[in-house]
Amino acid sequence: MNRSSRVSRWVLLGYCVYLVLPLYWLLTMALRSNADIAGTFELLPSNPTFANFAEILTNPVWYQGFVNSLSYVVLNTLISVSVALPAAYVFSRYRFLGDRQLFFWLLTNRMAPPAVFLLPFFQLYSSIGLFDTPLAVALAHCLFTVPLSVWILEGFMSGVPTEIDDMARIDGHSFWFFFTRIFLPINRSAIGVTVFFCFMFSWVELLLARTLTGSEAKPIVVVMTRTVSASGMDWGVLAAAGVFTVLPGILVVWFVRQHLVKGFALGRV
Amino acid sequence: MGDCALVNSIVRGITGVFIVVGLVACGQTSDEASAPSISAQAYAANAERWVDSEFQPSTLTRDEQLAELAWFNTAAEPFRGMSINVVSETLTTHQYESETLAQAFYEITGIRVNHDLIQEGDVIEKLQTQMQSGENIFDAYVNDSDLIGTHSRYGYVVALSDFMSGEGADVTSPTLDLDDFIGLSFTTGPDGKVYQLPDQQFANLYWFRHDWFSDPELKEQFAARYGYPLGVPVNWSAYEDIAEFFSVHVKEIDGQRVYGHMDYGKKDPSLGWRFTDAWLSMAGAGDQGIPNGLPVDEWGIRAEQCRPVGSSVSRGGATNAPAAVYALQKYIDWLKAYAPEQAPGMTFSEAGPVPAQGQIAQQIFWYTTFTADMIKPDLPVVNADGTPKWRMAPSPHGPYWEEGMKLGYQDTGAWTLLSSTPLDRRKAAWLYAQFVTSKTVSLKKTLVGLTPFRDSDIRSQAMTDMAPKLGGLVEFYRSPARTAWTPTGTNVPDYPKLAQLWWANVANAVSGQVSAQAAMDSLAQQQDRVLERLQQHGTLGECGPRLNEERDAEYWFSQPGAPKPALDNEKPQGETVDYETLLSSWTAQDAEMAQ
Amino acid sequence: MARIRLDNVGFTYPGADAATLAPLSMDISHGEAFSLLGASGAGKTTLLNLLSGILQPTQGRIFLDDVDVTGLPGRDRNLSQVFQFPVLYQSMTVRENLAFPLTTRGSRRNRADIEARVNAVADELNIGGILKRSAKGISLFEKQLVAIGRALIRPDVSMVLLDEPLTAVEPSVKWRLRQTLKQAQQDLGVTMVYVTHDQTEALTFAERVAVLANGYILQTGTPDDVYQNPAHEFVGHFLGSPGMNFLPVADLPESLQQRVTGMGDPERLGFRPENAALGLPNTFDLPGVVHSQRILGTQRGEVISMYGLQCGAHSVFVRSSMPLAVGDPVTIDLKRWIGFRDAIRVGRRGAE
Amino acid sequence: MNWMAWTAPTGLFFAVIASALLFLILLELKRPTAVAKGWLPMATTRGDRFFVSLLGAAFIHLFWLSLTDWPVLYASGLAMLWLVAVMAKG
Amino acid sequence: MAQNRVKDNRAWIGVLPVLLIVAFSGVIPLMTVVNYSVQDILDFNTRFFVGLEWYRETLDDPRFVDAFLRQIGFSAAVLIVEIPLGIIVARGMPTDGLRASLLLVLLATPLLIPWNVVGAIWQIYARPDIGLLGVTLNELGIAFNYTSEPLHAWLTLLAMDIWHWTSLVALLAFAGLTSVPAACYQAAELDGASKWQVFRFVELPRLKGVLVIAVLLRLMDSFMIYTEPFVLTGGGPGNTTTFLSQYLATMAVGQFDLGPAAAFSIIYFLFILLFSWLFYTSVMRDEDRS
Amino acid sequence: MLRMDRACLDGDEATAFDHSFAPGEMTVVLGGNLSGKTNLCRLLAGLPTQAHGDVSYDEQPWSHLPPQQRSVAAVFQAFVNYPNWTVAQNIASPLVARGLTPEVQEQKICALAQSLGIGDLLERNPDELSGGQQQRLAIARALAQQADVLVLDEPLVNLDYKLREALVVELKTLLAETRATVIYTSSDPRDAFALGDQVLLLERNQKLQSGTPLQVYQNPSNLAAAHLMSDPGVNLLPASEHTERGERRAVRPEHVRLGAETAPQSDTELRFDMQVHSVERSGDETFLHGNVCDPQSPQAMEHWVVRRLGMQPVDAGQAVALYVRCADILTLAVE
Repeated sequence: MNRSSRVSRWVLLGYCVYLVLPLYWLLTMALRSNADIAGTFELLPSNPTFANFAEILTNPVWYQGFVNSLSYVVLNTLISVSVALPAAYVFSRYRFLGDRQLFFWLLTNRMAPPAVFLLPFFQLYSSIGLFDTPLAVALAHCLFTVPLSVWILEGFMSGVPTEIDDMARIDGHSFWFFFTRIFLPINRSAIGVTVFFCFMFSWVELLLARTLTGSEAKPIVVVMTRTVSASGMDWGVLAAAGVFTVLPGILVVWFVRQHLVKGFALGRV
Repeated sequence: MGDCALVNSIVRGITGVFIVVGLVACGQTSDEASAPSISAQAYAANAERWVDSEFQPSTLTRDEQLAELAWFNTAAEPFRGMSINVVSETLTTHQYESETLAQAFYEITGIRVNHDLIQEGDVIEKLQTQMQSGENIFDAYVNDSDLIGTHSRYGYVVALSDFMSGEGADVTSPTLDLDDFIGLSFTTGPDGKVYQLPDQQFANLYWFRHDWFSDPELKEQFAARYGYPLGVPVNWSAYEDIAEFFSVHVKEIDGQRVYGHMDYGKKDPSLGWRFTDAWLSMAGAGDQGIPNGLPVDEWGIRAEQCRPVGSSVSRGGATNAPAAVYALQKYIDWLKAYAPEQAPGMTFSEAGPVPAQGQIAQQIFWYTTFTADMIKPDLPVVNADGTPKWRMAPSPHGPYWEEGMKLGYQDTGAWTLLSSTPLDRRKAAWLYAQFVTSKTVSLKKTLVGLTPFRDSDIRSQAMTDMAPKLGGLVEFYRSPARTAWTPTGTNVPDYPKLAQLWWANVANAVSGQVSAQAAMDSLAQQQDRVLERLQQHGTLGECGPRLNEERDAEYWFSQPGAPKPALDNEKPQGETVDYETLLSSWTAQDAEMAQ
Repeated sequence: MARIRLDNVGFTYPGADAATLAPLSMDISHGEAFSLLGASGAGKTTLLNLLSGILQPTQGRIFLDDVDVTGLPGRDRNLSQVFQFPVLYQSMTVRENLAFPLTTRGSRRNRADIEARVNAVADELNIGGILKRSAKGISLFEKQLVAIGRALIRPDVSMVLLDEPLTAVEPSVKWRLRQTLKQAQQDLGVTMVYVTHDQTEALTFAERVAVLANGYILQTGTPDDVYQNPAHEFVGHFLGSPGMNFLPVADLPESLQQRVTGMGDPERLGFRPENAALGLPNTFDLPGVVHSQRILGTQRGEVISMYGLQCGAHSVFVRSSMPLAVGDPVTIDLKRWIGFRDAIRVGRRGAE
Repeated sequence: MNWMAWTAPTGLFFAVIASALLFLILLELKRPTAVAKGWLPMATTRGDRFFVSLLGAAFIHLFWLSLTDWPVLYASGLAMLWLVAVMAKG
Repeated sequence: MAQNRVKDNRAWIGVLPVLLIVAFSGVIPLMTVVNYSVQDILDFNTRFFVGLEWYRETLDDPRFVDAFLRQIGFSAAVLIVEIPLGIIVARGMPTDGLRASLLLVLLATPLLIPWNVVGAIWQIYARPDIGLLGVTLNELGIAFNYTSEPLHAWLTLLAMDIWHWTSLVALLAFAGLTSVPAACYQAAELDGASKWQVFRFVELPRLKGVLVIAVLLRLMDSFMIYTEPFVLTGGGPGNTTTFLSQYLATMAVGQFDLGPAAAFSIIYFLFILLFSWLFYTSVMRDEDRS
Repeated sequence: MLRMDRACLDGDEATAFDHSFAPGEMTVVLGGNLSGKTNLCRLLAGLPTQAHGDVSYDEQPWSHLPPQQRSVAAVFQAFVNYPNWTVAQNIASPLVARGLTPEVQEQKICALAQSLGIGDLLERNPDELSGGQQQRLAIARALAQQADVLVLDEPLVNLDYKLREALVVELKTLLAETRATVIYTSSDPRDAFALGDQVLLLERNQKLQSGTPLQVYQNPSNLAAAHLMSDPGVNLLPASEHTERGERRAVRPEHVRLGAETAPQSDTELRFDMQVHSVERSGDETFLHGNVCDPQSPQAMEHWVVRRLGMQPVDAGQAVALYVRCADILTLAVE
């Protein structure tokens, strides 16, 4: 395929450089002391220090933040994918009362400006006793991840011929067997893509996560805010934490990359 | 059948998830598991161990300390095994509490405390959320006493005076010694009740490079140019001259660019603090009367009895009075003319450490929270022997300022208990609050965090020993002058709603989009609108706002006190005072007081 | 319009052991309708891609009108292509689709010329009525017609490549499209190379047919020639429905063997189902037993069938109007046959 | 549910919307809608028209509030007219 | 949605979990916000009905109108830059191999950084005294200072948003491009189409579906942008980068002035809904016609 | 016996018809595009479709049974296999559903795979197979079910013609071994002859005719039926040759003789003149396409196709004389 013209390859190269430079800056910041960061301009850190990383690795609060974040991200991903799968399936296979309206309505939920919804969210989850639990954050993030998951999965599933469903029925398989053993494995790339998107959203979101947690379930993004204090800004630790927060994401992408490429190739996303 | 290949990936995924969930679970339970039950004897032993290993020095004797801890142990008995959550902003002092004192408290009383540290804004947000919703989020908060006007009016906060003699009498330490807390007046409402328990305290002061100020060559140059000696500026004219002197005329010292002024101006909530803390009162916008000026306070809000009646000049307030406009204008002018190019883009947190880099000659509005970070060895502002090259001194005042007015900001982070917190948790939290402020630990805590809050600690030998390294901190706290440094007062009926108005309006003026006058007019108007809404609903009781009728500005200008009419000359002759003279006058006053 | 000459052109995928296309030479003349016939995987798409410039040959040269175009990309070879599934510009109308190749390449013709050409081609293909429609809103059949129209639109196109263009079309209209295509080829006189796996399409469309198998061209010739005189057993088998029957000479009756030996000493005899006659059992002809019957239709009131016959270990098909039932013994009289040795034709016999 | 801060007018508002939805669902089950083209620029179903009329009504109110100082009730009347126009002929 | 779907209302069972979960986390808060918007709320026991007063106040507030116009300007700029750039980047992407995987990871990285860190990175990165970008620009002779120059602040914000989000568009466009059959490119090449024509007539029509979603997502998200500009510029200098969300957040979580904030966000929500719906229907209408 | 009562393939009562499929035989359902073939298959299999009607098997009503509970197997036009399962697993699918032991499964898989020529591909995935192999796999899976009814919906239409030819022969043999009632849909009349014990003609969701292929071929009930059973379609005699209202006379392409072959027999034959505009030769056959004029009104032309054996020496542009035996002329109702 000759779609990548020379121009776009140069643009891609330029864009990659554009992407990498701030990331590089993040990394150098993580390797320098605060006085160094705020005081001088250096292309390469002249006095590299691992103190910032050490601070994060030794302080249990950071570790706990990671664990908390991971737990609600995983929960959110599980919930999103598991409720989106049947919904996407019926959207792709059936026409039913209000289906189109429902589909658009689902998407509109992404439009809610979070700031004002924070207090209702807080009230809602405290009234059912979920405040300060990973589940609360996971459920709240569902508002954003579920519609997207449904949309992505629906795109893929529409591409899977309905004859497969028919065939399975004729072969005598129960719906459950068909769905879990035949249909889902066919769509595993789609699930990979969906997982990526759920992970991406839930991992980086700050406002809801902050509002719905106290001290028990405090996520990493909220722990980060402690770097801003009345005695200055702890750039180095913030950057080191930033570096650490990127890592799980990169791991996820690396592991689902085959699915991503394949999934992107097949589906709507 | 071997359809494993495909199902495998899913199975593997799910297993992965369980591992993660398992890890999470372990992470959480391991905390519980590592908490062995502690017997009564063990508590006593623990107390001894902590006293010997950690809580030294102290203003108490070892026996007194142990007795105090024994009381905590007994009082905590009903709450043993409980786990409570408290929160405060990120500050060295609180870090010490969170990492060391909370552990000690647990080992001594059996109450587990999760002392959370978050950004200050987030503390307020959580506090607000709890107040608004009535849902318990944290069992106790450490927040600034600026909210005293809000706390005393809205009724969400437990009045400690009532609590200590009522519900909480059994958990109130007999050795608390309330009068020893230097910030107690800040946390006392207009009704005379104490609402919060001070936990750490800091002020904003004038900061300067003592080494440069005592450099004969520079002194000579300055005197030649301005006609008076280089020293600690007493008024803004002198500050302005010195700023100009360093930024424009000296420019370089030892080959390095230097500046005569440092400040910050990024549009950020912290820009509001810059103003609501003391700036207007330093310029002289309010009235005389410590702590905050009555009837008009440092925000320009006028109160009659305890009722706020307006902030616009037309209602008798001073938020947009000439003095306030002057204050804002000076802030902007200096920021642009004398501060480093980056300063207007910085927040409080970013700007704070800048003087430590050694390019700043003086800073009018410097928070003592940065002390700890400015005495680290190897800094350009620290001598080889570990003494600082800088000193702190009282801030200069503006032309509208009169004797007896607030001269700067001093605030105390104080323990706040909310009435929506269940009583037993509240009691346990109260125990913790008393523990971290108890005389047993307070001196040690003060030495770690340099935010003294007990008079007994300030006057201790340990502090005297420490004084040379702290650039005047100890001297300041020991001087009677410190009473001129106060937090936001009780005239402000709803701190959160009103404080947010400041930074947005100030930022508009900083960017040059509107004039200083227009910005303050708009601010005053918005403040009055908030007051008006509070008045409409009439829920704040006796001390709720009741706006004055609007009148011609001249009427108010002709009344005594604030708002004051514009001065013809806003730049009087500069005045300075020699630092050493200042110090000795403090010491003398202190000695006088002591007698 | 051009003459296409392939000079010893071959192609091997990088890293592959065997050549996808064995070196071959080929000559297609001006305005000729040429067909490449072969099963899937025979190499015909590779050959097509070599012609269209998507692939470059690993050896040999390609000439268009004696100009060496071997290294040139497709856009510079002045050719057009019709794909298996209709490829249209979805966002354009039918008219815009047709006019598109005339507006590219900077060779801006004036609008009246374009209009005239579009109308002419549309008339030729009978799609004048849908010119204003969106390319998305027409039937598959019409889409393929438009795709063909776009391939024919440039008057100066050197050749048109057709890659199984009838695949997507419903069987009942296939012949109509084929007709239209052939008509257009004759009227416009363009060189067309038609790639297909369907012998009917290849034979009915082309003036000459090249049969490909496993990367080799087995035979090139007129439809009549390749059908009647296959040069290779595969050609005989692949063409015709059912294909040629083959019997080892050794298994034939004595009398037949003797007749055969003079003709290049073949190993196997091939004959087509219509080139044999069935008769009652006798001693001269090849004996067989009916094992299947498939009715083909009637002729003059008689039912014509394709009979499957068992001749010893081999099965052959013969067309006949003789009424027979499964299990009936018959003899087969070969009217016309071809002898093969090592699968290559060595001789033939029968009515010309 | 105190935290949801219900008021009688908003309660009524949501009740009306909920019953309208319920009514539409029942109607849909009884007499399925067909895609039809009215004066709106696109073909719509009954559900689409309901959405358009609600969104339109909201914007009628917004513009009324921002452009005039007259009572909102007039805007509500206008919105009703719009609703009828869209539902019937949209 | 696929065309050959079977009509069966029992399919509702399948969407029920999604419906419940979204209704639970979406509808209940939305209703609450509507309730807030007609009241002055001091706390949950001290509320006063004020009718549509907050709506009127918000709509009459020049700060709202200004922020709204700025917001539209920013969202438009974001779309104008990111959509084409994303497409070009996607066109340059290799389709397989290690290089593709690495590129994918690199592209995804900015999407995986917490938003406050994104702001913090750029805050330092663009500083004219200690940041790579700022220093470089100043070395090039451009007096760059994003904290005092409104235009610079704007451009920095835009550059940050492009850095943060173009990958999303690129990934979506990449997905769309991989679905273009090779034959379409081949046909266009043989027709002599220029690179631009190939893009315009072959790729773009097939990218439409994913681009609709890319535009919708970017529109919605850029309309809601809060954390990053808050950290980077705080909305300054002055009000030049104060967008709706910042303004809203100040009201809602700073002042806890829930009534006006709720009215504000309902208006805001209605506008996004309107834009999205207009866009969605106008594009999907074309789809239906075919 | 498999029966359909009041079957409406498009959901419209007006088109309802009854049909009984001959037990144990193969019925080829012949119809063009959109004639309702696929709906018929889905109705029989119990799959969601707009078609409705009562289906019963051996007097046992099937209508309310889901596909899982009907003894029916199916092969579709598209190669439908489970892409995530290997060939062996695919074939095993119906056996797994029936809960057979692995050993039994193994045995059956091997047997079926061998007989369909995919025995050495068992460990491959379907996407590694060629089209023909994929469809063989689909057929193997259908056969594995050993159902009473086997529905084949245009199973060979997407295959190369030589493969198709081979599979038709194989299918015939394979299906002869089962005792299943087989329904095979197609649009090609040659399939009817090659495979069908019975044929059922469908047009626009309606039943046109049924019977053995030869019966239907020889006695088409109307014009549409004749068209369906002829490839290419029948040639209509010019309008002046009409017999009655609502009826047309027609002749099959293979029943038209060229003048050159033998002399005309004017008493039993009719003569037509055709302007040939194209000639197609497929080796054993020649197709002449052209227009036949109505001698009464020269404007009214009919397009004819003549199908003759062998290579005919006719060129495009030529005018030829055609002869049709009166006995070969079909008189057909137009409706």
